[in-house]
Amino acid sequence: MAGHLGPASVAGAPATLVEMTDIDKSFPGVRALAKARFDLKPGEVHALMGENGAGKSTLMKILSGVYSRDAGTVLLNGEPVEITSPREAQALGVGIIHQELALMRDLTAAQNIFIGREPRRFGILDEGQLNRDAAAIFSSMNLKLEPTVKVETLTIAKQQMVEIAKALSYRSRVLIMDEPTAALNDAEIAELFVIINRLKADGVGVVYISHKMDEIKRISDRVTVMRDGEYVGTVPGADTPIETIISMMVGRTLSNEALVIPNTADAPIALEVKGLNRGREIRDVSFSVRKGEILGFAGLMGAGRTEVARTIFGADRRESGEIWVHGKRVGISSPKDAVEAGIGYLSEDRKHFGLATGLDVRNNIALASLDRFIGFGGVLDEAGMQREAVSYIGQLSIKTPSDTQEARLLSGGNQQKVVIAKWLLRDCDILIFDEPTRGIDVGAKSEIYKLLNALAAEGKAIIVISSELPEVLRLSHRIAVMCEGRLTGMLPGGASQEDIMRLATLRAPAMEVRHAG
Amino acid sequence: MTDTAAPAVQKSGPRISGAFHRLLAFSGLIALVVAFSLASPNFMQTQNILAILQATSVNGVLAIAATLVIITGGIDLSVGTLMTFCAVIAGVILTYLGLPMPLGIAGAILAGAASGLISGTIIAKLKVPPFIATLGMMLILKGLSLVISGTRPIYFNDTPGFNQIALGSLVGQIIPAVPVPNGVMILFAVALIASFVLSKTALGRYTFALGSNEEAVRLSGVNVDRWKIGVYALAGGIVGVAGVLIASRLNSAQPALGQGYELDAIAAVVIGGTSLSGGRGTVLGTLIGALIISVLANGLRILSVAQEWQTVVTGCIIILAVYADILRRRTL
Amino acid sequence: MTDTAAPAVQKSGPRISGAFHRLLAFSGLIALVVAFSLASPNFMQTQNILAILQATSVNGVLAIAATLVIITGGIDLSVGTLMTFCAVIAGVILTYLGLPMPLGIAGAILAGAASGLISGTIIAKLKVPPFIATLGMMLILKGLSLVISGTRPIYFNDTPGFNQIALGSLVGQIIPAVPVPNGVMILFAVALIASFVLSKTALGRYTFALGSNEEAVRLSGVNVDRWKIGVYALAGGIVGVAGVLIASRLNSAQPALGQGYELDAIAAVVIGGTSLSGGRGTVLGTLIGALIISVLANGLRILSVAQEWQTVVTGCIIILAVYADILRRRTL
Amino acid sequence: QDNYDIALISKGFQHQFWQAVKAGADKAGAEFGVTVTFEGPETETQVDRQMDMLAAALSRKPDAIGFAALDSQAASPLLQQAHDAGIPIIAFDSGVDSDIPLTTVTTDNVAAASLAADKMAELIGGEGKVAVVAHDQTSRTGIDRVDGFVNRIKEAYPKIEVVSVQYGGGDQLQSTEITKSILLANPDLKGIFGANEGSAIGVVNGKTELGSNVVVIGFDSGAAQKGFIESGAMAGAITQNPVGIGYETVKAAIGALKGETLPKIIDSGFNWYDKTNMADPAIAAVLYD
Ligand SMILES: Nc1ncnc2c1ncn2[C@@H]1O[C@H](COP(=O)(O)OP(=O)(O)OP(=O)(O)O)[C@@H](O)[C@H]1O
Ligand SMILES: Nc1ncnc2c1ncn2[C@@H]1O[C@H](COP(=O)(O)OP(=O)(O)OP(=O)(O)O)[C@@H](O)[C@H]1O
Ligand SMILES: [Mg+2]
Ligand SMILES: [Mg+2]
Repeated sequence: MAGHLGPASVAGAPATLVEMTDIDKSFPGVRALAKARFDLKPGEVHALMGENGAGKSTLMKILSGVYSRDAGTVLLNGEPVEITSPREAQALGVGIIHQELALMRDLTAAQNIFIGREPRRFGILDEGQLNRDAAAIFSSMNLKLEPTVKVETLTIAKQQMVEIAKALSYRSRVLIMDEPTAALNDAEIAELFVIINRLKADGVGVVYISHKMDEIKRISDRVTVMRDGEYVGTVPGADTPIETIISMMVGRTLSNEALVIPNTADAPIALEVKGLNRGREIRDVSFSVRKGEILGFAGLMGAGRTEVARTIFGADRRESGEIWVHGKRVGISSPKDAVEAGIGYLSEDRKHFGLATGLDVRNNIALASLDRFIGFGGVLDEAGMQREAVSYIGQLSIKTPSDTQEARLLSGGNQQKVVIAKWLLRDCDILIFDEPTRGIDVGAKSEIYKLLNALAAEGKAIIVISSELPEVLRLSHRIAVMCEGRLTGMLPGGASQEDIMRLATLRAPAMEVRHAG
Repeated sequence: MTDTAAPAVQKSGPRISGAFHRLLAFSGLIALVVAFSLASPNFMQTQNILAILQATSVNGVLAIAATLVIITGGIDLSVGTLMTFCAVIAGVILTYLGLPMPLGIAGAILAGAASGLISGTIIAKLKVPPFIATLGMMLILKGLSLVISGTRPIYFNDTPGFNQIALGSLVGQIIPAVPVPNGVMILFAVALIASFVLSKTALGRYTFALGSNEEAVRLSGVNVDRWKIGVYALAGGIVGVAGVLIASRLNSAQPALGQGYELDAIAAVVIGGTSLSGGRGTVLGTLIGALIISVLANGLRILSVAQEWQTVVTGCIIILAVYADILRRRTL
Repeated sequence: MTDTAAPAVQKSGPRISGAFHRLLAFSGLIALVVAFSLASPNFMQTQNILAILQATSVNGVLAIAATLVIITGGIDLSVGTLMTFCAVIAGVILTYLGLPMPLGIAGAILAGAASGLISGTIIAKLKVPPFIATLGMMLILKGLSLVISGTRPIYFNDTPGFNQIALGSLVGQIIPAVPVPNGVMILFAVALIASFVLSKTALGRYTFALGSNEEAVRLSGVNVDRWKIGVYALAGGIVGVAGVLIASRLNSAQPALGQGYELDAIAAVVIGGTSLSGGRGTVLGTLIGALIISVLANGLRILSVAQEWQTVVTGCIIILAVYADILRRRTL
Repeated sequence: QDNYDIALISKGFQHQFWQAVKAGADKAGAEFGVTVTFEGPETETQVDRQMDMLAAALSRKPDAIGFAALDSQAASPLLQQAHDAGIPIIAFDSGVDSDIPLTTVTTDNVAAASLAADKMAELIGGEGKVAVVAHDQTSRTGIDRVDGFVNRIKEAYPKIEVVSVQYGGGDQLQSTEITKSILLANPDLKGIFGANEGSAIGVVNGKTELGSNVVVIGFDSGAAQKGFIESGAMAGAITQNPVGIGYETVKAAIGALKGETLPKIIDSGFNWYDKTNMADPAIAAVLYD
């Protein structure tokens, strides 16, 4: 089968693996691609860049048989091909890691990886072999994961690793990675890059989509930039300055002004958490955030940051601990209580916990604030909702044909912006943002940073959980570091990456780091 | 195939206006009506049309109630026996207690809402799946109807005018040429109200939101339980209206009737394009679905098709009607 | 995997062994049995236990078929009338055509599988929602059973031994003290096979995968349609077994029977802990669910509870049983 | 006097006819000081459910069983089991093709329906179109009444045509809709026979909703039918004697337990009733509300 790759196939490989030209694709109301172009050589990493909604995912879905194109040609090894289903794509040696995780939540990690290709003995599934094969892939990725764990119990990051493992297991000649690192932290990204380099050496062509600019420089051989569904240009990865790529993406140069971080040391405390406990995930976590302060949360995958946030927010039950808001103890047992106490929480998992995918953009933005729009007889003030939605669509430059577009039809990054808009509209005093810039393009990212900064300046207390250290460092007044459910340290905003990493891996059980504040 | 362009049949062709689109939703219904009109001269008679509408009224109202619940991603198996229960309550109030008619009507509707409130509470607070909660309620209500009525019909002979609720025709008094029975007007009124609630009110918005992603709604700080219970209670109240309608039509509360009606109601909802997984649906679609069911039953009877074949043909046409609707949406 | 280190271990608190956990799943059933045994000395008699098992056999087999379909995230409303259809086919083969018994049995099972194949194809290829496709099939099969049988029962008087399929007892011939009827053994055999298919074969894996995230399965390059059709066909074949069982038990194919049985089957599945949204479920749970339903019906009858109150109590206990199961899982 | 435990398994439960049978059985129970239980499946198609009820009744070890078989062949293994256990069986409503029941308390449904046909012919003047709305296509009573009516018309009244036989499951609403479509499809229809209580009421409802004046003949009684006959909406109806069936069944069971010999058949009879004879004490006694 063509999908299998060996040294021989590298030797006989043509100069280009993939060549896509003049690709058009429209959805109702949206022209997603207009004469888009892309090519891929064996043994290279070709980054595909563009703002949210530029058409990157759509282009790659066409290559992998998910969508059919309206016009244009696709050549594989110089041969014209019609890829009309994911299965055909696989048979032709094209594999893809989708931006939106596509896992079967009720199956185990191993079962997910080998779906459709289960090892069998006498027609019966060989579960032992399946788990051994999965374990082998995990260990080649240096990933600690039990093959028999159900995917739904995994965090987004680990789910992402399962997706990567699955894609690797196909041993494709063309591997498309659509934002594989959006949910990963630095250590895991480094691990992924080792794998990518190994694939390169084997002659695999890798398409790499990411909004993390530093990764592009580190890993890509060439960079193709798209804008509004059109091809902008292709430049070498290593020697093109980031600024050039960004200006190709956004059509202008972005000013990267430093954020002013005001002193909040004397501001009153907005949120105080005392002795929070929940199973093994949260052990005796105490901290506080002042009005006008941005508190960053750093830690490795599974450190328990999301758990802390969810527990404060009342989404999960806490075993013990107190939560104080503006100096008053509040009893939070559900998200409703939290929101009423003025706390908002943006989940890291927008698909399951953030977006009501069937509703339109307007209603998603209004979802947390609907009570504000209820008028006489329970009738909703549609005009008011529309006004707010349109204003946030502009403010966050959400790319959507209108505020009545179904949210699920937006590109990943734009969906994320919708969820952010929901919490901005709610206007909480205390905002917990879990991976707020996941999948968001550079331009919009700096807009969001500015926004968070402005919110802090208004006197809101903000917690930002992020797996991107530069983001934490750039935004935070102070940084809380977690490891294995414990708060291992509280650092000032100007701390170094090394300080954070040291605390993030501090596993000593008897750790009693005292933190002021 | 370099320049042979799009093999891919992805639609970006001419856009069809919203109004036309909405009209097309009726296509299955219209096709049926045309076919039956051609097949029998007796079909397209005012009286027969009124008979079809009248036959739709009870199932239509039940189906509207079911629509609300189904949009939240739930299901209500108890609509049929709850309807009977409400009719029995009306019977108890009017015949056994001899109270005035408005009280009987209000009692039936309140009983429906209260039962919906209980179902909703079991679902929202105890987290019992809707299928089980309403299956249990279906049995409980069925048994209670028999118990309360003493397993015998309660007649409304002492409440003159009670059967005018469904059978009289206010419209006919004004425009004698179209004596649309009140039952049908009540169906339309319920449909209008339900549509209004679904599209314009917070309850409606949460109905869709719950069906779309309940967890996301909860994490938006919404009191999910309260709204969910509200939807079930509203649906129960609407079922109460159906209870009054059927009691009025039969001039009696028949305690043994009702089971099996839930399937017709849910079928109307699904034929009308509402997804059982929740998050989308319309009252208009449900009305069309209920009409399709009645037109089919009426038309086949008018043609005197043997009953066993009626069943076969109904099965085929239900599948075809939904398939046609799927094709229509795909090509638009 | 080198380092077996802690993967996301979610649960805190004391872990309870798997075996104990599984035993607890029976708790609702056991509680019922204990309660009835205390309430009536006639309950815990061999003969009565056998009567309960016998009463479970047909619904149990139907529920197992329904389990497969429900795990894919679908639903099968046609199990009841398909069962009848299969029984009628057996009647035609054995009584009208006078062919030997094994052919009749094979014919019934094949008819079931063929019907499942058709439902599956309508669902997978035409994208008609399972509810509608199987509702249509339910009606079609109901009508066809009446047509084929000439609306009268077909007796198996010419096939001596046919009623031994369900009523005889091979076990009893070996161990006379426990004359477990063959019908019950067939239920267990079907349960074992279905369990095996679900846990050990590719078909089973895709059954869960489809219910978990069909789109993801499709994106993984699996021929989703083929497997889905396969699940429906297998379920249909199992329904065929139920058809043989009921025909044998009644020594006749009763063409009008069957509608309404789908609700009991689905109830058994859901009481057994299988989620209607798909992706999870067990055959063992379904068996327990089916047993809970039969034990309840039998026990209330043994206690001579008035029939209308039986219905009320059944409704309450179904809700409570499922609620207890939810509590148990929450506290584990 | 022993406190006997007698279990009646009927063909139905919720319909008024069966409730009247139950009332008769309860009356006998009270009169003779025995315990009577009464159960029946939801619909008259659920043969296997009736088997489960019979099996549970056997487990209860009653002194005697009254049984109205939905399908007597299907029931024979369980009847044999009861017989072997020495439990006397009394059949009621329709016969059981078996030697096991000591007696059968029954109405001759075919004869009753042909009486309805005769009355129909008389009322419509011996010619024209008629229709039947029945409850069930496969149950014994459904088949017997439809056959009894249709065959009698065919044999004796060549100028009358049965244009439509439809089934509404005994559900009043469904029977109403069916009647309306029959009337609309056959504007010249002269008469409709409603073959059980629910069907008959449905037929009258359908007729009144359309303002038709077709001749309606019903079956069984109940407050509604009695009212319709009084008001003239229904010309008349055939009544069985359900209260008597229940009463006689229990009485026969007690007789069997006491070792009395019983006749093979206890005919509970049927009567035509209309406005003119409803008040007769003999008729009024067999009507129920
Ligand atoms: N199924 C669809 N229906 C309608 N519009 C769609 C659909 N899929 C994508 N779009 C639209 O097509 C455009 C391109 O989307 P695409 O997902 O390719 O963007 P992207 O470059 O991957 O963005 P991001 O960086 O946010 O992931 C967007 O405007 C999006 O809203
Ligand atoms: N829904 C869940 N079910 C079971 N276990 C979970 C769930 N969510 C998180 N966990 C586990 O809880 C622990 C803490 O995870 P959490 O997501 O809070 O960490 P985090 O620091 O936010 O990490 P990440 O960077 O991956 O988001 C991990 O071991 C994780 O596997
Ligand atoms: Mg994308
Ligand atoms: Mg996290």
